[in-house]
Amino acid sequence: MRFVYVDNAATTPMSEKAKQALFDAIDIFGNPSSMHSAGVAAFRSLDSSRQRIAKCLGCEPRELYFTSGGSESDNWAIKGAAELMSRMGKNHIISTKIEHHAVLHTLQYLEKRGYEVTYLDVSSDGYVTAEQVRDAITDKTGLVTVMYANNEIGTIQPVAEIGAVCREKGVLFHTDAVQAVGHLPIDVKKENIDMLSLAAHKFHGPKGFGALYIRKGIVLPNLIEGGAQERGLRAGTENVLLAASAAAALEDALSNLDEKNRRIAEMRDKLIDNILKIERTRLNGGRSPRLPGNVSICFEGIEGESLLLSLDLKGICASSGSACTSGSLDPSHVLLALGLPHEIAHGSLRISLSDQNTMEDVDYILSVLPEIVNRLRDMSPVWEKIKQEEQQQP
Amino acid sequence: MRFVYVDNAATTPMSEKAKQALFDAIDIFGNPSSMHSAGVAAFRSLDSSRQRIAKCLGCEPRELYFTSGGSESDNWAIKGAAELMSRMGKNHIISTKIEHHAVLHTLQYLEKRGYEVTYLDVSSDGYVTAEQVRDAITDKTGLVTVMYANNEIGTIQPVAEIGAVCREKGVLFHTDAVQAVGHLPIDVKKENIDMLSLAAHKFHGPKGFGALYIRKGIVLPNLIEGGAQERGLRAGTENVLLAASAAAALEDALSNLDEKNRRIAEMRDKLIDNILKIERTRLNGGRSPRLPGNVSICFEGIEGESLLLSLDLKGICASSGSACTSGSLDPSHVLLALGLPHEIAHGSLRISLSDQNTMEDVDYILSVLPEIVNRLRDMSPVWEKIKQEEQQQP
Amino acid sequence: MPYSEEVMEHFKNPRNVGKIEDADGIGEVGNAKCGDIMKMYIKVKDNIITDVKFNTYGCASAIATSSMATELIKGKPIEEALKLTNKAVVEALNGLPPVKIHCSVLAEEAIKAAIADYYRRKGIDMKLDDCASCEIGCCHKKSAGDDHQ
Amino acid sequence: MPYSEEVMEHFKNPRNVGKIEDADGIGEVGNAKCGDIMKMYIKVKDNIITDVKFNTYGCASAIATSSMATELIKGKPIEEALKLTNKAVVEALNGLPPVKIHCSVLAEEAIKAAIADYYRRKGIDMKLDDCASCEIGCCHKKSAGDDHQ
Ligand SMILES: Cc1ncc(COP(=O)(O)O)c(C=O)c1O
Ligand SMILES: Cc1ncc(COP(=O)(O)O)c(C=O)c1O
Repeated sequence: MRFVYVDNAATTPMSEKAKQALFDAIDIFGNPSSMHSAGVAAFRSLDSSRQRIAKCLGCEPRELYFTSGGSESDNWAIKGAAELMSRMGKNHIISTKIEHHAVLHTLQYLEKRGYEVTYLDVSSDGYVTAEQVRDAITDKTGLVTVMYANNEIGTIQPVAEIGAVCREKGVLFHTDAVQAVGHLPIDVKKENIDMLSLAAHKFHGPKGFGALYIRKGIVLPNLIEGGAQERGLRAGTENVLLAASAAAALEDALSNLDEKNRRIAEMRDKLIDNILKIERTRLNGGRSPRLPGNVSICFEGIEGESLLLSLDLKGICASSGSACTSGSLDPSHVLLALGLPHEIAHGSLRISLSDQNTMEDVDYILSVLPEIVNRLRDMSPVWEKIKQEEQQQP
Repeated sequence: MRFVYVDNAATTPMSEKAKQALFDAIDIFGNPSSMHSAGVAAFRSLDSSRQRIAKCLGCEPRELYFTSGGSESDNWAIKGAAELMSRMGKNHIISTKIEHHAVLHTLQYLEKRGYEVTYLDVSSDGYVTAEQVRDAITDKTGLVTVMYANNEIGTIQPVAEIGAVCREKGVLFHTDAVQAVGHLPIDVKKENIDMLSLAAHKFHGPKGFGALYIRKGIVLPNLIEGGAQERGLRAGTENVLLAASAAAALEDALSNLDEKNRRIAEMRDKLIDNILKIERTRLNGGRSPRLPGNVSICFEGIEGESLLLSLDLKGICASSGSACTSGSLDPSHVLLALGLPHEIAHGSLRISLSDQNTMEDVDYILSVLPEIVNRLRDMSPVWEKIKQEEQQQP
Repeated sequence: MPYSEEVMEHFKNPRNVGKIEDADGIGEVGNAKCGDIMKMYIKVKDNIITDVKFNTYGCASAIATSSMATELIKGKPIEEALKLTNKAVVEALNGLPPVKIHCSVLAEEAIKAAIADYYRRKGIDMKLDDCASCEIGCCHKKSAGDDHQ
Repeated sequence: MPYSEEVMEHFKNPRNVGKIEDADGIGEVGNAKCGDIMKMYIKVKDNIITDVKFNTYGCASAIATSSMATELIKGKPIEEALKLTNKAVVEALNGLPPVKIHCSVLAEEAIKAAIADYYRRKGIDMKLDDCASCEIGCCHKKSAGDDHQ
């Protein structure tokens, strides 16, 4: 059976470059804080990884702090900024209704501790505007955190404009760019970003490695206290091995990015156009600006999990909403934020493509999807009702 | 030139088993939270790693939470317990003066937030007693955190007894076992441990991976909020790859442990006995119970860093105090806690052996160390003074 | 926690899918808002459930539990069918992830609802347990399910 | 941050190690408690430092800065030696980690102390800068050093 992995928004297979870098670094085992030759070798490796990743983001190496992934970066940025804010007598944070749980749950944590959070609505196609941010800023606002691109519906937010508003108003601006780094050209300086979270496993790097860019001059309090690693801001013996792999992955992801993205978007558009031919389906999130690899569609009358497991039986790995929320039975908060009714939000399917996919994968998906949808609809009492209602209103 | 790595307390080279496990798992790339086959494969790998590590500690797999390392585990355990305590109106924590910075700096963070911390003194050979803990417990005490074995001087604390006191008094007991796991037989249940921190890179596993054991029934608040990973207590896509490597490393470290430790202790004792023949040297920390691989010695009249760099020039990687504290010029707080004067604490050398070392390594060290010590003492005005004073008092 | 092989088998090849046009009893439980609806059709003769079919909108475990529950009552006397617990369905499926236990409750409820309908049509009023599926079936977090196992 | 090659070279093969038995000036700065003591011996003829030796207790950079500092003043007129700054020593060594900058200050101080001793022996009183090494040399955290670069 054909194996088609199209759940790249959940995580990606490591690229050959990322694997090779890992193999090459496997014997660089010293502790970068040690003064002896083994330590110095590890320090140099780590330092070079930092330089390479920093270059990909347009920041200085010393503005880049390595973490264990996107969630840690988000927690650190937001909890740290909250502490900085409160020292200045500010307690208001602005975010959106479609953030990842790593951001949303951190904000809820802060709400329990007296912070006030404005969750901006998104338009029915999944966008916020810089004007909304401007209007929400008060003299109590200390932080704006808006994701770069959404993990479920692929919409890309106007980060540079939001950054400009924040800079003008003197408010810190953090962006969860976990879905964007390695997929879109990013320049933290040009885009007025104060803090940016990334995770290597979303761009064909290893899981368990991420970074937080913190603009020079912002002294973020630690999330993890201890040794003097990462300029004293993030304790813990550094992950030299995964840093090397992540650096290679990011450079590789960004090479020929335009060309790759054109190819990926072509696959995406073919999927969207053809899936929408199935009756009672709708695309979640606007068509543009949209991550080149994201297809998110709701199918009326069926439930997403049985759809994705049916696809899995055909060798196709996709997703229904975000993998990380699998602990919950709620339909995705992102789809609800678009204004979709619960019963429709339950029927969502996310296909997320990467450079490793081909047009054959797309054709294969399109060849099996309609019969799966039919089978599930045939046994669905909800679909039965929809059809009955259709017949009643001619 | 011979290369001798004897800085295993700072970090260890990965074992062949740990590397092999990593290579074997490199293509298990799914997100363990995903429902499709790639996700299930990742889930199973992660689950099996958890079972294997849990077995090594004597706990249930669901009591084991994966983290990014020892520092995160320590921060999480202590900050989390502090929050639990404060809900019960308690604000007093007991620890020791010789903890790692990951514990000490976390405690200082809490002190700034109104918690009270008692730092128990250690004896001149580096031990605390369960009686000291008992005497320090008040009705405000909610947490005791005492390290299992010290990273600088290798002393092993009476953890089981301290655990028994805490259990009797209804106080949470955390132990930073980063230096002990993989080196000593540990059974968290028999030793009355409520929470235990470990880091894979200290037992020939990968850097950037650790765990926190949390006894069933303790609902520790998150340090990292977000997705429902790790039973909802630690967000972030799981580090499937390093978990597999860490599990293999730990099993390997514990196989034939007694025999290995006998061999390592033999090397240690030969080093200690012979180094102490050099005039004006002293062993830091008691001889027993002591980590089998730890040699910590102060040399009067010379400074530790120049000693370790001189050794490095001979291909020997050792340490002066803890690598993690290299951001500071203070002599080690651990050595000061033993009652050593500053000028002597500055002259410390730590040699930490592992199973990968041989008696030839030991002999090589012993063959080059005396001349290095002599050379440094010859150019040391402090040594000059010591010698002058010696001559004045016949 | 992934599904057991039994769940996947009943999801792949669900037994008794469909409708019974001349059913003696029909039960529908669940709520599209919550992501699960189960509709059960039964045919009864001499107090024996001679045929049973289902239609389900929901996740894989909703489909698998529907399938397994219909298998467990087919050919059984009504009294026995009424005794079917969600626990028995879960066991027959070799376990369900905690977050999915509510599906088994829904299956139990659907059977009871179909039987109640059968009785109602015969003029007998039967009280359903008040462990109503919608209370536990909807929009719950992980731990909630645990209670039912 | 590891040491530069220059630092390692001067640590490996320090120049001018030793004592001058009939020195014209001896300066000792630092504090064993802080982990660094530097002792400098100078020989002066016609206002020129004809010979200089040092003894140092301290880390690799303390030894390397002592070595470099002695090299930089050897054969120079006293006035020029007095102008030697810690910065010049750091530059000659191609940089020092921030946490080690204090060593270069110590080296500057040691030279000044030796020259002051030389003047004192000649009956001339010379004021040392008040950037006293012990204030910045001891028990400092990383950032403190930065200020001196
Ligand atoms: C006793 C002890 N605790 C905690 C740590 C911190 O572990 P990590 O560097 O993996 O975060 C270390 C080692 O660095 C240690 O030796
Ligand atoms: C937008 C976004 N933010 C944060 C995260 C969390 O990243 P990680 O799982 O690496 O902690 C993810 C992915 O899971 C994500 O898609």
